[in-house]
Amino acid sequence: MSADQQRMLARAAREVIPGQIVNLGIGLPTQLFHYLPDELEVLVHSENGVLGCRPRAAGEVPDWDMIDSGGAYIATRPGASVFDSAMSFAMIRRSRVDVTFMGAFEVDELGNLANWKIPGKFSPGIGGAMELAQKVRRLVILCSHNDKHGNPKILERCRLPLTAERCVSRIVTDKAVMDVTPEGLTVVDIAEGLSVAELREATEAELIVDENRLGRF
Amino acid sequence: MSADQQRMLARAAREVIPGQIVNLGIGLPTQLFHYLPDELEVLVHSENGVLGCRPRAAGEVPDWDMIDSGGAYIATRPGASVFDSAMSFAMIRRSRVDVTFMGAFEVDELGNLANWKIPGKFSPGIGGAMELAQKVRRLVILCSHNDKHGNPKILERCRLPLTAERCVSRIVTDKAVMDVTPEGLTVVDIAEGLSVAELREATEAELIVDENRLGRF
Amino acid sequence: MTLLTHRYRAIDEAVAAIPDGASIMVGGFGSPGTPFALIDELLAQGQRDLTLIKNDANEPGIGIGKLIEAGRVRRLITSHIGLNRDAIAAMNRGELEVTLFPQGILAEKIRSAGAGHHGFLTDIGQGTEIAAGRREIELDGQRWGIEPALYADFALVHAERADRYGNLVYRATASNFNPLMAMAADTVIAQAYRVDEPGSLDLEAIHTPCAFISQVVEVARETSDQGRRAHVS
Amino acid sequence: MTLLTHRYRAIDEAVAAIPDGASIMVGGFGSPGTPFALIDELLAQGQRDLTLIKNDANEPGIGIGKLIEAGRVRRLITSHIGLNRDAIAAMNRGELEVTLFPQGILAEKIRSAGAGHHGFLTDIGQGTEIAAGRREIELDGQRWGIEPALYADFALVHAERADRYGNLVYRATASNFNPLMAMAADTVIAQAYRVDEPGSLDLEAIHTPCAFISQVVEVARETSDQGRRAHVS
Repeated sequence: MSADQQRMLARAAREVIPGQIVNLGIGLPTQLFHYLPDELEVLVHSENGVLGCRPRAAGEVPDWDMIDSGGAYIATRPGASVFDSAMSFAMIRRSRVDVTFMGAFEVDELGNLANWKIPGKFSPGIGGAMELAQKVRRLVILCSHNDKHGNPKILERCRLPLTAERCVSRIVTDKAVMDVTPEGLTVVDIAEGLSVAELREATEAELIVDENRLGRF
Repeated sequence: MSADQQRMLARAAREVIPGQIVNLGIGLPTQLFHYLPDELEVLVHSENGVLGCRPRAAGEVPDWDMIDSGGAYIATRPGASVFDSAMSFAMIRRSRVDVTFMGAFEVDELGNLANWKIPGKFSPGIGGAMELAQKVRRLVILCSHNDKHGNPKILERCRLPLTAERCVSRIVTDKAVMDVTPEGLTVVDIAEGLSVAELREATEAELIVDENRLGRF
Repeated sequence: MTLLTHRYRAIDEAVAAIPDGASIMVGGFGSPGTPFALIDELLAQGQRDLTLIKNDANEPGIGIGKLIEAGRVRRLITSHIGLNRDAIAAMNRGELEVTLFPQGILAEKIRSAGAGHHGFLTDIGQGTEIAAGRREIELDGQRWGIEPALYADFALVHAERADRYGNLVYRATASNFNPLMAMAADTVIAQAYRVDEPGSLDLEAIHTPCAFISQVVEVARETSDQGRRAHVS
Repeated sequence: MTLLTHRYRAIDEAVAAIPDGASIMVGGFGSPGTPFALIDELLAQGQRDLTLIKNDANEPGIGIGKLIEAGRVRRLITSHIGLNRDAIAAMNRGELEVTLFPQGILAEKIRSAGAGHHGFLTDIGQGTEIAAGRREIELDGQRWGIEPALYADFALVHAERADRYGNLVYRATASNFNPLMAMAADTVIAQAYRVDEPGSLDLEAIHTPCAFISQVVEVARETSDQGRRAHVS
């Protein structure tokens, strides 16, 4: 994992309040696992049917029946439960998950999210992302600020098929932490060593910045 | 219990095949319990959430958490399970109950059943009867042939609000066993000592009788 | 939702969150699974003008029978009240508005809300007075009744065991409507005979995961009306 | 339904009931809960032109991946096939018709059939291409999508333990779609690592009551693909 990613994860972990129920999407968000120590009393939900996941300890033998939704062999913490897929998505649709972290292809000023399909190139199915994005109490996006070609992922309007409309609360990237507000995307924190001008340059969406209130991470 | 009722119950018990799942309605049908010995491997379903009921043995201490849908304290046999009301009625609606026995206010030639409401006099709610009557694979009615005033309960057409349309397969009364067929009500068995003329006199519905094939019970 | 760390409460504090006029789902089929202690606390605190949703009306003098007798229930949504003559009398006097559904339909209306749906399509009751006036839709060449989901502000549920996050285990036929109501109501208060530390319950044996529970209280088995029924056979 | 006394069968006999062209629900989310032994038997027996309903396509070379590679699957109804490049390739070549639903919608379409309904009302996906063309209805001032129930001729499910009546207990995250499919299909074949006499399972710990099961077979843990996944992290 890169230093940027580690910095993003450490910042994202601060979004979690002890006692919450948290869902971690496939990819980078899954790694947040390692930033949530047992004493936080946080229960990690995975939509394949488990509440209270933790990463396997070093040397802990895998249990072939115990995976998370990304297919990794996991373990459980005290207070955990297992259940079927209907129960798992009932929790999601009833907004019993306090906060979900997800990756993104694109996010926009309105909080629209696209992270499941690139027409003609990538369409393996949406899995559980749509219901999580639409129904979670708080959706935090964890993604690189720009794609591998340097194109912005934080857009004025998403161009790819949406996962859900107006669903995102906060975006954590390697360059900034931004809130979706009625006024637009408001920058909360900016990466150490990055100027606001550089951030704007890397972003398609308009950014609202109050330099006096800007945090660093 | 009267001798007539005991004779009806013994006759009705012959409707059960070893290995079946059976539901027993409130009232007289519940007593069928005592006619289904353990070695039959029959599982009795009760819609409050148990499959595999048996009557409490003499002197067996009641378990306050274990009742049937009529409120009697019951026990369970090997192979029993307990579950919630949604699961219980899923079994019923998916026709996983092989045979149900129910009482009746009125039954008619078409197999229509009325057993839940007497407008202006009795309307405590339908409970689970409607779904059982509508969805069970085989519905056997167990009731007195005439009401306490001597009026027939086996009618040409039900006059009370229906529990379900065209749901009854067989009717067992103190006077006869009758099948609902496309041709009408066909008498299978007649009570010992009763003439066909007496049976017709006690019945509003037309009865099809083949004296050569008539059983006695 | 209440944080996991803040769910284990005193019974008076948990029930005090319920205002006058609330809609409340109450678990239980007859006595088993009825949250008698929570109901008694509600009786003591005095909330009124309540809408209750329960399979039945319990029996006279116990459970929600007490609330009905005390005139605290405006409306009851249920499947069968035949074992409570007082409830039937209150209904007949026009003091209690009673809405009746077939039992499995009532269960599924609650489950539908609990699953985050807004209703379901059914053929149950077609051709009977139960379906009279029910909205219908044609699909796949057949007419289906639309049964809307049934929501509530609160649910009071009873479990055998719990942990302080709110994981619940039910016993015998005391499950019935409890797990469905636990999913359906906005705020869910669970009582259990024993509330332990997280980790004390077997993973696979938990019936209601804690995600649905707002408050969990421990109640003494002895002070419950369980087993003190009028009707014993 | 099969009589309780006739449910415990040999695997070849149980699977032989499945004809060409059948629609078959298959339990499992990834490997856990996938009925590998039943799938291998189906592969060996040669049934073709199948419609499979499974959360995912397993991974290349295991589970339903084998059936897809062998050209035995005409259509797959699923939520995500991202871990099976062969299934994606077959889809892109037009050899495999793939119908995709959001995961929780797929689960509920199956559960709706299992509960004896014909569908449900949802707001999931409104405003996205997932809901394009979906029939809608207005209720309580809002538009709701109608998701019809999803039925199947057969279900193949995996359990940890069973009894010979077909009572099932699942383990860890091997539950997933299994209990839903067990309720939804007309004929349900369950495999379990251990099948005991009735009475051997705890009443309250049974996840799928035997009422839903047509056949139950015992399979050896060692011959299963469980734990022999390409993708281990």
